[in-house]
Amino acid sequence: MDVLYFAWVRERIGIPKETVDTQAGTVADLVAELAAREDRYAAAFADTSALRVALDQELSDFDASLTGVREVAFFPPMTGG
Amino acid sequence: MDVLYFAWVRERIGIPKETVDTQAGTVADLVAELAAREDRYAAAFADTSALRVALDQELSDFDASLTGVREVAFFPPMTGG
Amino acid sequence: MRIVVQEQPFDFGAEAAAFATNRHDMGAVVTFTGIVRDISGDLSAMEIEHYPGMTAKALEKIAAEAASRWSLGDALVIHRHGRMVPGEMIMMVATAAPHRADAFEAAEFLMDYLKSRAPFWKKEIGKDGSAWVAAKDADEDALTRW
Amino acid sequence: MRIVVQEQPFDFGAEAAAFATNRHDMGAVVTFTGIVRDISGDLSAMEIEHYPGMTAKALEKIAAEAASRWSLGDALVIHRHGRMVPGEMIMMVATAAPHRADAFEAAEFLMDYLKSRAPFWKKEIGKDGSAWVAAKDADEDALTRW
Repeated sequence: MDVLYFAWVRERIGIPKETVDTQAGTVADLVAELAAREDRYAAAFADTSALRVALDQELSDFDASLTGVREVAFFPPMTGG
Repeated sequence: MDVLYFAWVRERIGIPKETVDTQAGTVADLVAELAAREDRYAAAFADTSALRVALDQELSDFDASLTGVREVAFFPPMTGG
Repeated sequence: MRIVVQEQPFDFGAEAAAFATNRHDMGAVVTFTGIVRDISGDLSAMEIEHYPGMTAKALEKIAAEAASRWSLGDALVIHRHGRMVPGEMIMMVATAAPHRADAFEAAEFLMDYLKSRAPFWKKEIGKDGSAWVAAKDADEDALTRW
Repeated sequence: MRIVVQEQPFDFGAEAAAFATNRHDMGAVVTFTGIVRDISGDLSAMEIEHYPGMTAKALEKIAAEAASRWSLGDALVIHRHGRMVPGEMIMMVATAAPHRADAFEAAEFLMDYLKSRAPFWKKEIGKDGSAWVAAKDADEDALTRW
């Protein structure tokens, strides 16, 4: 599964993208797995209320299932326009 | 006093502008005076709720005083934009 | 703040671009353009009559009112009179503001007031005759929201 | 309906004029332009990051939603990413509709959704460092009106 990071999430974790081998059932499970890895991940995922998640390029929720998902992206609330 | 007519008021009366010698105290008095002149005026002023009036180029009301006014204009509701 | 009343066409693209350029302290520019619309398919032309002595005065009053109600950096109103064919631009307004809500609201306010308070009258010239456009109750009602 | 996501500048005047030209059945065109704003006077540049795989998809979804809610003849969204200096245009939307209320509302809807639902992130590069722009509660709240 590809995991992408944008804006300050990308800066905190230090990479824009990585491939993750996981059995996580939901986004929240994946977050817990990533946050347990290293401090930089823990810092990025410290407050998920400040984060948004997209599954296969559609906005989703942290309790959504990862079944069949190929691309997960984490980022702060958008500020376009 | 100059009296101006626009849009269908102008077309009904048949002239865009005339000078009127009047002692009318209010717009309504002037309207009554003009309407009494000829059928074309009576037709134009038949329903003053369908008309607007400007005194010296400012929108006003039919019960407004004409004291000191140099230019009166009658026209239908505006349709700009 | 610039108010223009003229018979000849205006260059919407050039006006919009000039209005929006070099606005380092304005985050938002809104424009509105009114176009002669041929609904029935038999409109030959639109003729717009106006009250020359009153027009610029009325538009300036409306624009000043908008400037006093919203945090506006600038506003532009261009309105034509005379004869136009379907597809031709009748008028435009533009507003510049630090924030988008102000730019949008001020532009809508300008349009609502311009529709019902600026001395312009439209006449539709069709293939089978001509008729003055009637004012819509909805346009008068639109003023009550401000 | 045209959606453009690009790094290079766009020609606002030319885009606005092309969008508003030859609209014989649309009486109203509204445009909104977002400009890099230097509030404090020490902004060197704005950097806009985006999520390439998702951006066009998200914008198309928002534009389709606008088209389904209002009587729209056409809509245009152009959004840039990359580095821009104060005064440069970040993005524009344009809407064409038979009536002005639809054109205004659809443009505001597009802006509100684009602000909070399209994957763009702004970073302000100042003389003394840089900072990601925080999303405003007001922008999220703006969505509730639709």
